[in-house]
Amino acid sequence: MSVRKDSSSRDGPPFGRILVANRGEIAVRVIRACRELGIESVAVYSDADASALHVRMADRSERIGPPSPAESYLSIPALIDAARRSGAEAVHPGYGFLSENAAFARAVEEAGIVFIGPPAATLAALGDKLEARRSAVAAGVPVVPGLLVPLEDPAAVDLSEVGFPAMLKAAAGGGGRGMRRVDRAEDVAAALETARREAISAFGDGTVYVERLVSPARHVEVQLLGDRHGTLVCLGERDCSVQRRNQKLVEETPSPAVTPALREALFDSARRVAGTVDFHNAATVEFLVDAGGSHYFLEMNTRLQVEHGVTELVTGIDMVAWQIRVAAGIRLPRAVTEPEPRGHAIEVRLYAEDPYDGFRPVSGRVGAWRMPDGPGVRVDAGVEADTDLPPQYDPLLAKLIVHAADRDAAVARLRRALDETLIGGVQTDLGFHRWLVDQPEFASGHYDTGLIGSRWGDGAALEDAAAGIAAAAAMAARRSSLPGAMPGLLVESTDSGWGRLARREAIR
Amino acid sequence: MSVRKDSSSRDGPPFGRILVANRGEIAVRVIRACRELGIESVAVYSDADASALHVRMADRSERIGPPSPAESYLSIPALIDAARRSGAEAVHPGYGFLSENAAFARAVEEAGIVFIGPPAATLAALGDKLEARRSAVAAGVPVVPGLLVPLEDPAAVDLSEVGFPAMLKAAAGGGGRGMRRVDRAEDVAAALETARREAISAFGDGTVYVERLVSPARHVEVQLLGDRHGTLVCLGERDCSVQRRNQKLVEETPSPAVTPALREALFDSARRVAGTVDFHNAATVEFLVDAGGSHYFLEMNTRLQVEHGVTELVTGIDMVAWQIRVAAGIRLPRAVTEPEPRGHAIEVRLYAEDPYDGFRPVSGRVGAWRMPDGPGVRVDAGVEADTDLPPQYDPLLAKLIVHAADRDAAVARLRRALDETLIGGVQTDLGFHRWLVDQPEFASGHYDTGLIGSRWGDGAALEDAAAGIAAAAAMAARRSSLPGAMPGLLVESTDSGWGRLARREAIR
Amino acid sequence: MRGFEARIGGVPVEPAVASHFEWIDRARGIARLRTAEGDLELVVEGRGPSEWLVTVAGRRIAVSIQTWRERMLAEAEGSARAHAGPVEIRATLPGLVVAVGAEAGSEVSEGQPLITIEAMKMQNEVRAPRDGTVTEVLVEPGQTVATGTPLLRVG
Amino acid sequence: MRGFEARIGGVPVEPAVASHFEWIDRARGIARLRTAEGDLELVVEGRGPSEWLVTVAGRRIAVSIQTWRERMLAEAEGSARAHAGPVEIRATLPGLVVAVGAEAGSEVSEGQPLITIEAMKMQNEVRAPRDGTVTEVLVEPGQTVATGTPLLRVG
Repeated sequence: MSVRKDSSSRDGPPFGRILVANRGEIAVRVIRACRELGIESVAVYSDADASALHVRMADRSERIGPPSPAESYLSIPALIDAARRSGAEAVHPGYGFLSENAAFARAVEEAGIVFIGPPAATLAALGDKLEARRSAVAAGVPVVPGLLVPLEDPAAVDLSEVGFPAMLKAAAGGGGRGMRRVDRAEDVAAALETARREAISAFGDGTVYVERLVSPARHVEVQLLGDRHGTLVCLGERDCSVQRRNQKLVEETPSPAVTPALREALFDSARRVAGTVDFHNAATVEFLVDAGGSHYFLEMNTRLQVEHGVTELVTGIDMVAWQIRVAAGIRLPRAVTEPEPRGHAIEVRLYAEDPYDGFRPVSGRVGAWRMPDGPGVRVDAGVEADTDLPPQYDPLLAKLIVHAADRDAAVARLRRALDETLIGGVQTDLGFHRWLVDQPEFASGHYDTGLIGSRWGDGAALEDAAAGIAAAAAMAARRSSLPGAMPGLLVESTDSGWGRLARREAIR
Repeated sequence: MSVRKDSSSRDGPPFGRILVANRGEIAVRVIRACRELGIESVAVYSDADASALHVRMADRSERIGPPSPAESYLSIPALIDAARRSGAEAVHPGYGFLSENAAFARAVEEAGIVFIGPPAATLAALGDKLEARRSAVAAGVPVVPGLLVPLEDPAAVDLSEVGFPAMLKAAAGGGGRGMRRVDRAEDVAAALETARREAISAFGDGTVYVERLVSPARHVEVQLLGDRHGTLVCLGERDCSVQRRNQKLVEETPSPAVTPALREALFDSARRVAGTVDFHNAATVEFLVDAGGSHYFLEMNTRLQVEHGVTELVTGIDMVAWQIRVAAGIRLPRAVTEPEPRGHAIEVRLYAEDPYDGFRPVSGRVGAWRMPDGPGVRVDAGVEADTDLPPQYDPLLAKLIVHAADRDAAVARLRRALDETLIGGVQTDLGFHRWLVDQPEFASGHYDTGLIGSRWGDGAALEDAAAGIAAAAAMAARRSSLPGAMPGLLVESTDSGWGRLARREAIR
Repeated sequence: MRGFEARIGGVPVEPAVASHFEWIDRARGIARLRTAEGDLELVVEGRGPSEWLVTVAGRRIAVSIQTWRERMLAEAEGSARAHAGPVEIRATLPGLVVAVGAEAGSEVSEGQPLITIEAMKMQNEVRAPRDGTVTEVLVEPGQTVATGTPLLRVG
Repeated sequence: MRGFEARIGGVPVEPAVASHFEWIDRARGIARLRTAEGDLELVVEGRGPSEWLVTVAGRRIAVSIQTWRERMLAEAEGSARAHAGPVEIRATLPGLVVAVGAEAGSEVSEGQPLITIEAMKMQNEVRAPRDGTVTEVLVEPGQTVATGTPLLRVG
């Protein structure tokens, strides 16, 4: 591994060229960081992505294979080849795909290239969630009550101590995959079967363990950043309690549920967990917080998270730039180690999925694409207008992030930004976010991981007002296509006066 | 005037409905602030703007007349009528147009509507730049050496004390209009004639005075915010030295030319000038700073400035929201009166004008419109794709504002953002900004108001590399229109390999 | 309205009163509609002359705009389809077939899981829409399917 | 290149070596060009088959792409125009006419200010392009003119 910098000097770029081993918005994010640091970026693409935004934004690009992720973005040989061909000095894995794959980190290191992440050994240790649970216990950090060994034969284990409802979890898991809720002892065997199959398919490892289901709970995580010189900083916490199928949909910082005392306790636990491994990168320690304010360690990820942007807005620290710098051996300066958080930030994830049908992912082609801008609005997008969405990949389109002086102002800003957003071509979760921002639980900050299940379901039935508007628009559109149609006045003018404005009420 | 709030409470919106008496990006900015505050916004439009972005973004809209500004955006009766018709409780004038017009402020007040700005009497006092100069002198603030009375008969005045080169300035002036540089005493009479004509045309008042030309000079201004309870806060300074025809093109904060001692002196002078008038609003006190670090008062504006966004990014304070709140009588809280500036912000103005031809304004129709986004980038735009630019109005299209931890990072971010920007349909000043960001004077922060004149001129002649790229693209485009053209490979493939990347070098 | 009727999910819908409709970006379907409650920006996408997808406040709504004649024709066709024999089950989401629990000749009952499709993150069961006999299985484990791919037929 | 020649400002230009060209947004002219130095995104707008406006790094460049035949025709036409009698002076920017310093019959010399146009912020002088006699004045003070509006003719 060639470490080019050993000081905090910022003269010259930390690397000459970086391969970005990912796609979509996170590849765009890393490419932007490279450009700002004066580093050449090399995008990789499968055949489904030859004209994708991340490829067009990078300085160079390398084809890595057919659309199937296993043969492209998950193919270690293809990526190592691309890194070698392009002469990259470092590889940024983004999140997902191979970002936490110890074999990939090792292959990169062995190719004499810097892996922008922790040592392979750290990934191997953390990749086993069960092993991480045991380490946390040894470090004196509370974990969710449950097994510290794999669940093999349910009949041979007394699960009454764990209690029901319980969660089955894949030891190699992450991102909500390989998880199953079980409400009764007699359902364990069947659920274990499904969880194992999902775990084998997703991670190639069917090891599953069991924890008590903490409910109601908030999902709160602590952002860490460490350098190669032993410096470790907590950049605040994030609340990620708005989830569907155990995956995050909305994140904010600071967490409305975290008191100063709890924050201290969370930071202390996060530092203890981080102390069990060797890392020099961005990392996140995830916790559940129960109704009584007790926190339980869930897992630690030593990579960038989707939701890093809210932390960047509140701390003013460019986490991707620092990830790259610390990988080059640069020391974290005081401006980073003594962060001064300001205001409140909220992120909503815009997914191509149908919130009116179980948040089912959809593919297709994005047509209209109008993102909000103006004060306090940041959009990290992986697509633009007229973009095909290959069915093989994660349906995240963009992250809409707002920042304002306090939480009320941030919620108001988010509502404004969502109002400005228009997406066509595919169903998205935009309608869910518009609903969410008006819910009293969200406005007050009193929500938990059960919010979507208990309050949204599949969304309300289509309201008459929205149906009437859709019908009027479609009819006008059809009439506008008729021969001899006039532009402008395409529907009968039965009322051209302006009533008292009730547009939002009418269509929310 | 109905003041609805007399406390710093933020329960409920400060007004129910606001008329935004402007167009373009600043109208959009104010409409966004209204939406976030829960206030209904009413846009106004001339016939040239019926489908303009600001009209589409507002909750309601009112037609105010034909395209001619005199009959629409400058028509006091039309605007007062619109405010009355719409039931607005307050009027936000934006900048330009009637924002500093005492008669307009008085008419709004007399209609029982709140003018979001200072009392009419303050506008009358400050509108006369000569009167403002005399007040500043009385308050012990240094002014540029020159006359404190109008220049009427040049033959009757000894201008040798002022010195040459000198500047003729309209007493009613602003925005660079009614200004003429004079290098020799014998040129004064002719220049006075032109300056008077421009002043009469622009302001209806031909009073002109003369000041020494300070050169080299930096244009530095101090942002103030005051409430109705006597609170006055300095929100930092802005450097606006990148100018063409005495109008700002790029602004940044903090100013690279301002030392802590100079900042103290500027703030002190700004407070003294502000103390000469009654105001409760955003206001700016403008200074020239000479090579020796001495500062000279130029003028005070009690309105929002185009460049307020850089101050918002660095302080985290939403100036438009606070303008509206203080107009409703709300007291500035400590979060505003004790600002904690963070990082560095730079704004570039994207104008429809030809920097290769004296920054000549152009009209037409914007076609392609791709703005940058991602971390630390804010775009305040008045147009979107496929927008007509009426020739009657200011050609400002959008403001591109970046924020980063320090000036070097902000410059790098600005370069990245400009790289991402694409505008079609009209010539813009984008090429100038791309040039600027690579100039050593700008990179080091050592530039003054003479930069464009001495270093840009009309820009470099078209380089062979750019000409070759334009020719290749046009030829490929023509071939793509031929019958039987294949998508994709539309130019002959003479070299599909990727050389060492030199894209920026090739086309800058 | 010139003989057109609007239907959503087969149910007639009364269009909202609107005084003005204009395209902002016709190619991509961005449009502005003025109703009594104010102006709205929507995405309106055509799928043939009578089928439209309108996105209102983030929700994509399929609207049929048909003349009387078009409606009669469509209803006749739909009725013919409903009486046809076997039911074809198609994928409702793109993904990977990970398990097939039936073969040609299997007797199945309504609600019985037949095929498991793994979408990006989840195992999803495809169930029998009614009692019957599987007449044909059209996919096998390991195969990638797109939305609409026929999976099997039940007689 | 299939008989096309590129010219900028009348001067032949050698096109850069490029291996790939594709439209990103054809309606608005956003295109991607792959050159030996990397990929570039440009705006390419057609004004008839042979006239193109290409925006490279913010600079809008007028490029003629003509066949030999088109070039010959254009040159013949241009030559005919150059020899025609009076010169028509047109506004090069939109604005308000604030002063007219010549009338039909005035003898003017090259460079002499004839008309003042106020654009948004500035007084701009329109000057005589050559010595001659003003044959016609087509605007008057107070009139608004668009780019290209004929202002006066010099014989």
